[in-house]
Amino acid sequence: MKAEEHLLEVKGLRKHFSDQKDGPILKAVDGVNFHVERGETLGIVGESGSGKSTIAKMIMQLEKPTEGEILFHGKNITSLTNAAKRKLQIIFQDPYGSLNPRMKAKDIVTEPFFIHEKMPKRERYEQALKLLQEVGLDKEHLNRYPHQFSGGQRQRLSIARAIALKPDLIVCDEAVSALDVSLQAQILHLLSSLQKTYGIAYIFIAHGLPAVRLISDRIAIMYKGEIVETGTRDEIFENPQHDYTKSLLAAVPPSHPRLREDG
Amino acid sequence: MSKNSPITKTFTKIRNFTSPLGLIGSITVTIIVLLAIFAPWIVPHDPFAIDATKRLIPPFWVDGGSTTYLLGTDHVGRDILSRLIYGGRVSLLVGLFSVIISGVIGLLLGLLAGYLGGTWVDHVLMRVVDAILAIPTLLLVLVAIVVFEPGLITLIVVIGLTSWPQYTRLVRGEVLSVKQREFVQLAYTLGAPHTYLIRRHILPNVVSSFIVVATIGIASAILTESSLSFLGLGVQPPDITWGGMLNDGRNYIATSWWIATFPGLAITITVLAITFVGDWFRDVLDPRLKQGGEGNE
Amino acid sequence: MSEPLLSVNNLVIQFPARDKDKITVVHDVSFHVNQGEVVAIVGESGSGKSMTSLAIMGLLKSEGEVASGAIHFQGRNLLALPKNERRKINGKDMTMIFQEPMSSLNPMLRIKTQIAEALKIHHPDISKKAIQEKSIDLLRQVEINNAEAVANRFPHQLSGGMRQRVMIAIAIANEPQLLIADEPTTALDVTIQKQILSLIKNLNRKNEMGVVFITHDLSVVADIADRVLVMRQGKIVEEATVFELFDNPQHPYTIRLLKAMPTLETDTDTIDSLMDDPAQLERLEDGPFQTISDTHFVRKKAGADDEG
Amino acid sequence: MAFIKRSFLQIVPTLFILTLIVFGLVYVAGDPVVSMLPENATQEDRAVLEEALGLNEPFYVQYVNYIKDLVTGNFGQSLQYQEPALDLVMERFPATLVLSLMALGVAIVISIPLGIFAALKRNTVLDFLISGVSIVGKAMPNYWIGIMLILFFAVIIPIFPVSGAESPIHFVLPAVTLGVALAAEITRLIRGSVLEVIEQDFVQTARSKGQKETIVILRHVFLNSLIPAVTIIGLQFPQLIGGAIVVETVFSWPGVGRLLLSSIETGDMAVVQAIVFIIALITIVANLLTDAVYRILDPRIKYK
Repeated sequence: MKAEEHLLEVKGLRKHFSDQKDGPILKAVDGVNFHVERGETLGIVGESGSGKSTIAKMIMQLEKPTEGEILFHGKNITSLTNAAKRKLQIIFQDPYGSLNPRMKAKDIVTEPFFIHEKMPKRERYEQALKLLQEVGLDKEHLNRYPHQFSGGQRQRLSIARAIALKPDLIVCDEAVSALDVSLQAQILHLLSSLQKTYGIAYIFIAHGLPAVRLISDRIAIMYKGEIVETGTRDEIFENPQHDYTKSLLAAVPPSHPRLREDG
Repeated sequence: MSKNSPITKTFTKIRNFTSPLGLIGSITVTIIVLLAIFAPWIVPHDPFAIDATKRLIPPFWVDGGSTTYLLGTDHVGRDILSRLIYGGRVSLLVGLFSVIISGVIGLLLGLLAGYLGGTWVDHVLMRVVDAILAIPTLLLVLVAIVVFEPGLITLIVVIGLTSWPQYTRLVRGEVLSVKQREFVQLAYTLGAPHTYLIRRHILPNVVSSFIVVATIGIASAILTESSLSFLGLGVQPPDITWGGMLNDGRNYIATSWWIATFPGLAITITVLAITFVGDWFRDVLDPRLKQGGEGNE
Repeated sequence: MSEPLLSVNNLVIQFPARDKDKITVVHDVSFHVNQGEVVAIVGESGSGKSMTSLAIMGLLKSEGEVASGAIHFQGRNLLALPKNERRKINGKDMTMIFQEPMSSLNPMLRIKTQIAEALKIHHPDISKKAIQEKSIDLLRQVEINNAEAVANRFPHQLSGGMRQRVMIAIAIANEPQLLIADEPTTALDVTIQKQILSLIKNLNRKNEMGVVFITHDLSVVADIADRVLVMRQGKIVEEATVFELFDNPQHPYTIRLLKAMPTLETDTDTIDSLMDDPAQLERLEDGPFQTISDTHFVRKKAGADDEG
Repeated sequence: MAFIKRSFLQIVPTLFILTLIVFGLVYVAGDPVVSMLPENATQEDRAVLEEALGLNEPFYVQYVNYIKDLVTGNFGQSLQYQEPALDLVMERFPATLVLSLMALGVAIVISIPLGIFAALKRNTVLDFLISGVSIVGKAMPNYWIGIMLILFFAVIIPIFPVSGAESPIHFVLPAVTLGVALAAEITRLIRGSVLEVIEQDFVQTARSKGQKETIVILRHVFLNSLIPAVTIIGLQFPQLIGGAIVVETVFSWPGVGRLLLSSIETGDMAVVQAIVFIIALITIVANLLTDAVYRILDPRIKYK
C-alpha cells in the first residue's frame, strides 16, 4: 500500500512531559499508531489523562511530538504549506474559549479566508451568511458577538469556521462534551450531515462511549497514553478484546432501569 | 414613544453604559480639564500677585473672610482659588503625558514579553521589571531628579520612564493568558502571521484592561508629582503646583488651616474622579456587557 | 401510608433582576421523598433543579429566596425553623454532596480535619480518639483502602474520584436520613462514576437513607432512581416511577430527552431522527397536571393559555 | 531546598540589574569631583583626584570596581558628612523600617475586619460606606493626610505630638498617616477575595455540615481569602517605604527620608545610592518573606 492512501497517518507518536529538568517524566502519549481515511470518522475514546487531547494538539502542531511522525496526505505535517494546512481543522470542547469575544460572528467564520488575503466586504458577507446557514444559523446572527449566543449556537459557530475552507479532516476534541444531551444530539447530527455533503473525515475525541458510537466508523480506545484497542464500531461494541475496553463498556450506565446490574 | 425609536435606544444605551460614579467621575474630570485649559481667563485674581496687606485671609464663610477671596489667601497674600485653578495645569499635564510615555513603553514591552513568554527575552525583561519594582517609584524618581534639573519636562519624562514596569507586568500576564485561549491557537493552526495574531486577537483582548490601569495610572502619576512638588523637587516656583501649595501651607497649619487643606482636597478629588472614570471604563470596555446578553437556542 | 421523609409543596424561588421584576427560577414545585427512596430530579442546565436542592438545604446564595411554598422534613417545616434549629438538621439528618469534587473540599485543611469538623459540630463532647476511629471507619465505609494515609492528605493530593468519596464520607458521618446529591458524578470519568453510583446505592440500602439525586443524565437515572421528576424551565413537567418514565413517557420534553440519551443501544442510523425542530419545543405549553396512574403525573397542554 | 534555590536564581539577576540601574544613574549624574575640590583647584588637581578615584576608567571597569566595593559593604564616603555612607544610612534606617512596619500593622488591623465585614454585608449601606472610604483613602496624598491629622489631633484637639519618635505616642499619627493608603488597598482586596471565596462549593459544604456561620466565615472563607492579600502586601511594601520618605518629612521623623532629601539637594550620591540599595534589598527580602508566608498558608504549594 502506498503512503498516500491514508488521509492521515500517525506513526510511533510519543509525547513526554516533565516539569523540571530532572523531574519525573509524564508519558502523555506513548507510542501511538493509527490512520484515518477520507470521509470516515475515527473515534478516540479515553478517560481524563489518557492522552487523547495531546494527540489532537500534536496533529494541529500546537505541541511538538517527542518522537514519531504525523503524515497528512502522505506528507509530514511539519512540511505542510499554508494551503495544505487549511485542509486540517479543529473544533474544541469549549466553544466560548475558542471564539474571540471581540469579534463578530461574521468575522469569526470568515477568519480563515482573510488571514492570508484581503477579502472584499461584500464577498465576506456572502461567505459568512452561507456558512452560518450551513450550520443552522441565520442572517440575524451575523453581527453578534460570541457572548450573545447560547452554548449550542457557539459550537455551531465553531463548526462553521472549521468548514469554511472545505477541509479534508476535522479534529473534534470533545466537541460535544460540554453541551446538554439534547444539544449533543443536534451537533452530532450536524457533523454527520456535513460529512455526507462534503466528505469530510473526522477524528472524534471523547470520553464517553455512547456519543462516539453514534458517529464513528472506527474506534480507538486509549488508556494511559497508549491505544489499547482499535476496531470497527461493531468490533469494539460487540466483541471487545482488551480488559480496559470491557470495563469502559461495563461502566456505561444502563439505558433502561430494567438493565440495571443489580436488577 | 415606541420601544424601538432611535431616541429610546440611544437613551437606553447611555443608561446601560453609565454608572452613577462613572458619570460623576467623567463630569468632574471634564470640569477640571476645562478649568485648567481656560485658567488665565477664569481666575478671579492674579495667582502670582503678592500682596503683604492681604496675607492669610480665611475663606469667606469663616470670620474675617470675604467673598472677594472665596477660599482665602496664602501667607504672601495670593488668592488660593486662583492658584488652585492654575495648579491643575501641572498635575494634568504630568499625569497625562507621563502615562503616555510609560503606557507606550509598558504596552510594547508587555506584548513582547508575553508573546515571547518563556524565552530569554521574556526572562530578561521580567528581571528588569522586578528590579525596578523593587525600588519605590517615588525613590526612583527622586534619584533621577538629581541627575536632571527639576522641572515640568523632567518630571514628565522621569515619571514616564520609571513607571512602565507595572504596565509591562500586567500586559504580559494578559497576553500569556490570551495566548492560551483556543481562538488564538486556531488562528495559529491556520498559519496566521505574528502580526495578525497580535493585531487581531491578542491586542483587542488585552487593551481594555490596559486602558483601565493606564487611566488609574494617571491618578498615581498625579500623586507622585504632587509628592515631589511637596518635597520641593517637582516643578519649581513660581510655577504653581498643588503639592507646592501644600508645602507652603504646612507651616501655617496651626493658624491658617485653609492654605494646606484646599490643595489636598483638589488632589484627592482629581485622583478620585480619574479613578472612577477608570473603573467605569472597565465596564464599558467589557464586550460581554455590549448589546444584550445570552442568545437563545 | 406513613408520612414522607421530605415533602416540598408549591415551592417558588425567585432572584432579583436588574429591572424591578424578580426572575422566578423555580415555579410551584411539589414532590416528596420517602424513607429509603431514591428520587431523581432530571433536567438540563437552567431547569431549576439545583436551586430546588439548595433551597431544601437552606443554602440558597444570598440573593435567591424562597418566595412561597413549604418544605417539610421529618414533619417539621424547615422554612419556619429559626436559624440555629435549622442548622442542627444540616449535616446530621440531611446532607449534601456537590458536582465538583475539586472545589467542594476546603483546599487548606487536611481530610481528617474536614471529617472531624462534621463529627464535632453535632457531637461537641466527642473525644479525640473517637473522632480518629470514626474518621477512619467512615473512609473505609466509602471504600477507601489506605484510610489512615488519606486522612492525613490535603484535597489536592487526591484524585477526583477519591475526593468525591471523601465528600460522601463527610456526608454520611452522622448517619443522615436524607442525602442530596447534586450531579455528584458529572465531573468524573465513567469508570469512576460507576463506582460512586454503586457506593451511593449501597449506602441507600444499608442505612435506609433517602436520596435526592440531581442529574442531567437519564442513563444515570435509569441506574439509580426509584422515582423521577423531570424539570424544565423551573417547573416539574413529569413525575413517575423510573419504570413508568422509561416505558411510557408522556411529556414531549421527556420523550425528547429519552431520544437524545446517548446509549449503547441506540440504533446508529437513527442519528438523523434525533434532529427535531428546536423551535417546536419552545412552543410547548405546559398545562395543569394530568394523572396517568397513582404514581405518574404529567403537565400537558390542555387548554390554550394556562401558564404565564 | 528547591524553593531556596529558585529564589536565589531570581534574586541574583534582580540584584544585578539593580546595581546597573543605580550605578548607571550615578554615572550619568556626572562628576562628583567638582563638588569635592576647592573652587580654585587646577586642572591638574582634578586629574589627580580622578585618577585616585578611578573615574577616568571606562564604564565597565568603574562598574566592576563598584560591585567589588558593594560586596565588601563599601558604599563610599558621604561628601556632606565625611563618613562612610553605609554607616549614615544604617544609623537612620531602623526608624524608617519601624515606621513602615507600624503602618503595615495599622493597615492590617484596620483593613482585614473591614474587608470581611464589607463583603458579608455586600450591597448594604455599610458596604458602600466602607468601600467608599477605602476608595477615598487611596486617593488622598499621604502627606496631606498627615497634615490634616496634625490639624485635627494636634492643633484642634491636642492629644498627639506632631514630631519626633521618642515614645510610643509619637508613633500614632505617622503610622496612621502612612498606613491609610495600604489599608484602603487591602480592604478592597479582602472584600473582593472574600466575595469570591464565599461563592465556592467548599463553603457550601461547611454549611451543609451544619457549621455555624461565624465559624464558616473564619475557618473556611477567611483563611482562603487571605492568600491574595498576602501577595498584595508583598507587592505594596516598596510603595510603603517610598511613602515613608515623604511622611517622615511631615512629622520630622528621624528616619532615612530627611537624609535622602538633604543628600539629593547637596548631590551626595554615595548616600543616595546606599539608601536606594538598602531599600531595594529590604523589598526583595520582603518579597521572599511573602513568598514563604504564602507557602505556609497554602498547602497546595507546599506539597507539590
